[in-house]
Amino acid sequence: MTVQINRVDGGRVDRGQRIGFTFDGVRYEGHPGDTLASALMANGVRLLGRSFKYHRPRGVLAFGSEEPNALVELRRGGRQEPNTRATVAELFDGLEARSQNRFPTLRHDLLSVNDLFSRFLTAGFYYKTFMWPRAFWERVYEPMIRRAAGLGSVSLEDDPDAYDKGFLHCDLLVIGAGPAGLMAALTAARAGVRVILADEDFEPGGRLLAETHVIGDQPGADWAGQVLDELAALDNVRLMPRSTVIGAFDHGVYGAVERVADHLPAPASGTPRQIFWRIYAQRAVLCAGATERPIAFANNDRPGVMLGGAVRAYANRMAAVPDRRVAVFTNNDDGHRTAADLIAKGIEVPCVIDTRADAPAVAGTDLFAGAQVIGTRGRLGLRAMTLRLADGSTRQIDCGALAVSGGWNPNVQLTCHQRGRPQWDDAIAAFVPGDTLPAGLRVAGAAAGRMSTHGALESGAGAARAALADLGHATVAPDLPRAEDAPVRLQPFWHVRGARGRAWLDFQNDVTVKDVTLAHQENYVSVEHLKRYTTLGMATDQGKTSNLGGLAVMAELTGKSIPETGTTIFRPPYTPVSFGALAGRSVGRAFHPVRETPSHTWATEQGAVFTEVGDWLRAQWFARPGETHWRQTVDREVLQTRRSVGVCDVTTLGKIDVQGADAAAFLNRIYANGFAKLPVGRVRYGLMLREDGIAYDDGTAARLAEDHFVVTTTTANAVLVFRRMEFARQCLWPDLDVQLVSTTESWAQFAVAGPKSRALLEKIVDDVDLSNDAFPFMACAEVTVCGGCRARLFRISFSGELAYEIAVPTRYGDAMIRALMQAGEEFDVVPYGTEALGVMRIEKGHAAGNELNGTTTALNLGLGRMVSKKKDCIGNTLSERDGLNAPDALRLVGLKPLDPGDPVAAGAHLMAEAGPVDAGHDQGYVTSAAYSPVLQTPIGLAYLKDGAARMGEVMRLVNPLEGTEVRVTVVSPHFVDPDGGRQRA
Amino acid sequence: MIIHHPLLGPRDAQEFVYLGDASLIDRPDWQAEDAAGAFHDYLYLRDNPAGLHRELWFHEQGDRSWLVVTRDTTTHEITSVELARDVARARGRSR
Amino acid sequence: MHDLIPLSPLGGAAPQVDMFDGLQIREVTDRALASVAARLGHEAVCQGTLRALIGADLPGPGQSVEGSVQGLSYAAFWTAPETWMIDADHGAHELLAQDLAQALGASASVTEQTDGWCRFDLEGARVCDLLERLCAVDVRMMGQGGVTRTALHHIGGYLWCQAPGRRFVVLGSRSSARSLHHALVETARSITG
Amino acid sequence: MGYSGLRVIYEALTGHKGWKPAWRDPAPQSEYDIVIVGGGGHGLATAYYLAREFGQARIAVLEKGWIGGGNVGRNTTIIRSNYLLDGNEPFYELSLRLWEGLEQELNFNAMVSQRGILNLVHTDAQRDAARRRGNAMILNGSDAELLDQDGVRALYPFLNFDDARFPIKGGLLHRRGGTVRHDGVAWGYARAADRRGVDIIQNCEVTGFRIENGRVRGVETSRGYIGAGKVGVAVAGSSSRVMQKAGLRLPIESHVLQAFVSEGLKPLIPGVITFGAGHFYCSQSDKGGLVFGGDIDMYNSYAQRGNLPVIEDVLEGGMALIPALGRVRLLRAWGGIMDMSMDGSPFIDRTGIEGLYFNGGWCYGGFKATPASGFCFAHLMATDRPHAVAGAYRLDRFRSGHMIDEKGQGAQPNLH
Repeated sequence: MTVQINRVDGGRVDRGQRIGFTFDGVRYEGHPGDTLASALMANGVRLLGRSFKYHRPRGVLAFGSEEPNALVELRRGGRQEPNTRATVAELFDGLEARSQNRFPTLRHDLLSVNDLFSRFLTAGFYYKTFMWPRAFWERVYEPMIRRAAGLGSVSLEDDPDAYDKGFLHCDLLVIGAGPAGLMAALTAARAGVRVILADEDFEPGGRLLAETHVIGDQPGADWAGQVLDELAALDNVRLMPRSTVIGAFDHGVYGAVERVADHLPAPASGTPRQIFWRIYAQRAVLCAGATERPIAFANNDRPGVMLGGAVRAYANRMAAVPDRRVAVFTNNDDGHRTAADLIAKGIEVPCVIDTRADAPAVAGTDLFAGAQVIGTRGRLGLRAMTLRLADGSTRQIDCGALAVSGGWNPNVQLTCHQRGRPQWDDAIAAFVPGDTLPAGLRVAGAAAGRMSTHGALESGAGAARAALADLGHATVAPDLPRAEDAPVRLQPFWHVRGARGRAWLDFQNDVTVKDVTLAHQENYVSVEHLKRYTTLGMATDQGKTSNLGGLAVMAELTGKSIPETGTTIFRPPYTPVSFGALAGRSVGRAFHPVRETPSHTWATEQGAVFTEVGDWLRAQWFARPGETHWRQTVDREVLQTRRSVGVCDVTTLGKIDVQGADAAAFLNRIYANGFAKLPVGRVRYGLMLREDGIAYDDGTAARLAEDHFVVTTTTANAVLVFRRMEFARQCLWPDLDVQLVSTTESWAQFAVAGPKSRALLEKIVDDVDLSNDAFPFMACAEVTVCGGCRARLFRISFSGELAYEIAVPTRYGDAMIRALMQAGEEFDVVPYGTEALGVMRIEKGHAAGNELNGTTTALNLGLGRMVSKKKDCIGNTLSERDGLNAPDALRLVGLKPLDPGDPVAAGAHLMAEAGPVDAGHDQGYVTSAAYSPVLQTPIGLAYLKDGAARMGEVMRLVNPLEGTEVRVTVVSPHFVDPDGGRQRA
Repeated sequence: MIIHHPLLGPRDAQEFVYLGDASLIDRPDWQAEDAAGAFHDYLYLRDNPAGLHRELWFHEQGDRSWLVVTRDTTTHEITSVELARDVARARGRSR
Repeated sequence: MHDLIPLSPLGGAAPQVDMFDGLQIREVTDRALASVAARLGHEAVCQGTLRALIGADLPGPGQSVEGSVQGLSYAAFWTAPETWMIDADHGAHELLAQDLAQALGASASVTEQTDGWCRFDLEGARVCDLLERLCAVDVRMMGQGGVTRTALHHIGGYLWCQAPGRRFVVLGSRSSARSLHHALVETARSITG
Repeated sequence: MGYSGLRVIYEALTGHKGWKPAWRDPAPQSEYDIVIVGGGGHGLATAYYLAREFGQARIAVLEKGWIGGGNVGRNTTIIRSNYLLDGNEPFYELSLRLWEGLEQELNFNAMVSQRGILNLVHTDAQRDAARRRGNAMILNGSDAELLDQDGVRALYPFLNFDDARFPIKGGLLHRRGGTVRHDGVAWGYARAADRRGVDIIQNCEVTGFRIENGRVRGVETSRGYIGAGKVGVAVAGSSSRVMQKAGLRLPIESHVLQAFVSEGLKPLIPGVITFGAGHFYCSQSDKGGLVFGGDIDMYNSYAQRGNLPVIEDVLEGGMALIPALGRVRLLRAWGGIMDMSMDGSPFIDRTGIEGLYFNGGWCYGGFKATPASGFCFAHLMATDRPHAVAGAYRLDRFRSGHMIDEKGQGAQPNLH
């Protein structure tokens, strides 16, 4: 157990409680209110990581989510979490953290050798080498680079935690709970509108918690607490701490991640680790504050060199300091605050180095005005630095930490998410939000460039009032409490010139001033080229602390101003978001909803094997004891159906209720074949085309009454056909009287197929003559079954057998299948699944999804004559284009291998019996294949060029993918009962 | 995105399915002289403007209305939403 | 009377009930549903006939009404332009669609919808907490009788407010009943756990 | 000045003083033989091949912003030749062969990495389709292997095999597919073209075409009029906008496709994986970020940004496929504007205006096509005949009914 040597007085940590945690296996203690970064700091740990390229030692740079350096792995196993910023990781008892991107240890990292070769590893060096010999890239160079690159690692165990998603609505979303955000939320909340106040910190208050400012008569943090108490007591306010608004999307939609349980060892049972909220906000105010920027100087990347405002925040809020002796390097007055606050905490501040010649004095320490830091020392952490004073002389000063302030950049990220461009503000030497903000978004406080506490309060209240005025709500101007209103006094200063050594701009990605210089030399001058060539700003912090510095260096090199040189806009997310949160509960088996057929429970009892068909689960086959291969099962189901009778749940086929005086006229335009004259009580096969003349879907339409049809679609296209029919109804022929309702779910429908199907159904259907004369092929009727249950009966056949489909209200589907099986016992009835269904339809030569593949026409399908040329229907006109009617167009044929032992594989290609085998000689391909237990041979359906004229031709069926080539004969696609006698029996 | 449905008010665009240019309402006459050419232009050619675009959306997770939405393709701002059936009738479509 | 035994959408002989702290999720199987779409040019006749049949004026978009005729209670909610869903007791109205069609004649297209849907009644103080994790509807602002179609965890359905902030009906596609129920229960555990 | 390892060492030892601009920034001349509109991958490659293969001189590439700023710098860096149809596969196979020698040809390491692409199959119908495609690839001289579930598991043991809503049944592996450092392609072609005398003119927006008697004479630009013997337009994403200035209406819609990258991770995913039951595909960059994407946002857009539904849809797919990624973080999302064509296939063709050529309609597949697109467009512009492998990419193919529809979705661009 180490002592918290860098813990100071005051702060907001709860010294009354101790929390144990480990870093790289060493046990430390901290307090509630600590982050991992502050606790390690208090324990005197400065070295937390290694940089990406040179593996340079890295310590904490910043205080919040902008941290580029202190990335660690947390937890273990499925909860192992790479690249977590120690600065935002709340401490909890038992927290386990490890450093990353080092081997074997953080202190002794072998790849730190890269640093010795840094002069060879300049920006973009990899574009210039590793090209010879050619084969070495994938085999040697790239694996080496990949191993060295990357940061944290993933355990490859499944994440055990759940994630939720949710949807919130409000009049005003306030993003950030610093002084501006609190004031905005308070103003709006008092007006009675619905307010959401989201803050990424675990304790709202923003910089008020980090500063020693007074608001009114009380410390800023106390004022914040008082406001939060008032807000918490209001029903119209939702306070969301630990919630980062990560993106501003169209029309006032914001994404936010709430970290529900990241500060706990594990989420409570059933509760999520994080929630991804979609927030619908009428208006929003961005009060995201500002981020301090460093100054580039030689070896400015050592652990101990930190942002000044961060040092101050650690001292004031976390009661932790990076060292007992902290120097300050600044170009603005804010740096002086750091010195003053540290001195007040009893920390030794050896000096303030201010680049400004006219810098004001600081009480309690030496001021070097017009001076610069030109170098640092300390292998694994800062020990000393070298100054160049205004007169050019140098001086060395020992210190364990250096607080650097180069000024503050407003956090404009969200204002850029809809590609708004920030604009330059000379007064603070920074980019501020531009004119083209996301609609409904306003910006207040430091995010808008209002850097004083008074400015934050005033602009927060103002933004809220303006937003509410938009919405038509009157507000009362709040009494603004007194607060500091210091102007920003700053002399832009980006990097120290004329010193030896590399000066870092992007700490994580190891981009230095020299890299920018080289990019300029090689004409990678535009900002996007600069970023991409050097990787500046592409690290996990997205350039929050580095972009402007790089831009400033480039501006100097080009002789242009910074705004002339450009700006980069930011993209969502504001801070990185876990995949888990964005996926929510749509994971594992819950990835998609499951649709179950009405016979699902029964089929499960029968031991059915299920298969996914879209979102449906359908019984694929029903294995019996003793069957060792699925083929045995399927062959039995087919043979038994064709011999006696089989039953199959076909509920998944789409069913659309089409009613209205013009229902027939409507269907006549939807289908390629005619429907106007279909008699009541009859069913017709129908083929739908797309407007481009390609076959789209097929099914049947049953005319139950003059003004009432039931249309069936394929399972896959049920939703799409309905949508298209609604399009035709509403947009093409709005005055046809027709109404559409999807009734797929309402009816449980079963195919009853086979020579004994009539006999079976006669036992089920009440008082209806099912004889061939009374109820012929393609008849339909509304009937009752089992003593009065309403039902629909269709005499249609997909198998080619005498067959019916019977539909009952879905709740009776389970009972229906049981009744069918019981009634069928005497006929040796068999349930069959989708596999047998598929075999029988291939044997019969019926097209299905594999044939209706979106590129084939009625002609290809052999249904060319179905397309009526005497009426307007969708797809009719464009189906006549030459390219779709070539003399050698593909035609659907059947294939049989010469040797019944040879396989026919769907997806194999057809070649002439002799000649080359290549794409140039391709004659067609197999769409569907099966073993026909009736014919006792594999069979296939295929599209073959000019196939209708090639019956009897022997061809090679090649499948080089699996190394087979078999000889097949081209036959009719109707293998079984080609003249249809059975289905009409 | 949010679409202000003329009957149902603001709805998340995720409830809708997008089709394309509202000119798809203007299906040509199949018996016209150059029906083939007219259908080609109707089905395949697009203005594809960078700016205001009248386009068809279907409220699939809603009332199953087809809507004509006028939206700026450079900013995504929506300036008007109409029932497509009304638009179709106004453009002379009937039976 | 026929001898076919109905199953609930969740596959049970009886509807399922799940209890949580501040929330009850109850599967409902005793309601009959039928949609009524007025035919072109017959809108007034359709509405007038329906008014007499259910004892209430048909509601506008996003709304429902309740009515009663001869001691039998009905509800109707708007589903699409000139289209409504009629809700009635299943015991008394197993043939609701048939009866409506008979009464409405050529003035409307009636479609039986009873078994197209599974229904869960959600009740309790936490009901809005539950629903805001599942759908984009502003449930806290939904008023008495408000009805909206939406997607709950990728499953399409209707949300029907029967007591603001306290009692909602969810109608989901029947074949997805188990997935919908799973989502409701998992989320209920999440907010109450 | 050539790039090489020795050169890097020499420069390192001498202070990197010798590196020259990768390309010049010349002022536009008043006239060129050939003007290419669009300084993206395709335009720069076209200029390079015109100079290198077809002996053309006096070539300029006009770019409205900075080169490589469009889709070549916004894609997910995948290269592949795994197409089904005759109109496509030979073209993409040519492209893959050009990729295979690209770095040596350009003297620029664009990090062509043939890491293999695996398209997963989850149903029997998908396996049938994969077999048809795989055979078409092999018959066209490309490579393909059909894997069963064990084969997939051997490559990617961490995919969701045990608790999946749509179980993995196998996959089609295309070993020569892989990834390329996208920016490097633009810069490599730019540098190589520049070295052959091509003028690359940035911040030069074409505002109009000067057309006289049915023949193009030059282009109006934000930097003045530039005369040209021939003009080739390669501005995918903005094709309709630019060609409209020449009075053409195209079979194209512009849609936004989002792409994503995670925080950097130690090596995890060796190749490219495509989920067959959701919208998700993923590879890992040499820097360690998972680079992934899914479907387009579905609505016409020129805004170069998308919305949450697609972001969530993609991540749902990602988590369904790889449940171990729950605690990996999405770092950045961005959008590119796609020329979505009416059959999902591109155009490399003459226009009705003499001397004006058009290259576009690349949907979300333009990056992998870059070398062949440049090569074939250069061939067309130099010889006035389409290259043999690009003959199907005609603008009038919908009129004649010769669609090249890989997905079979018909004339709805957002479904391709």
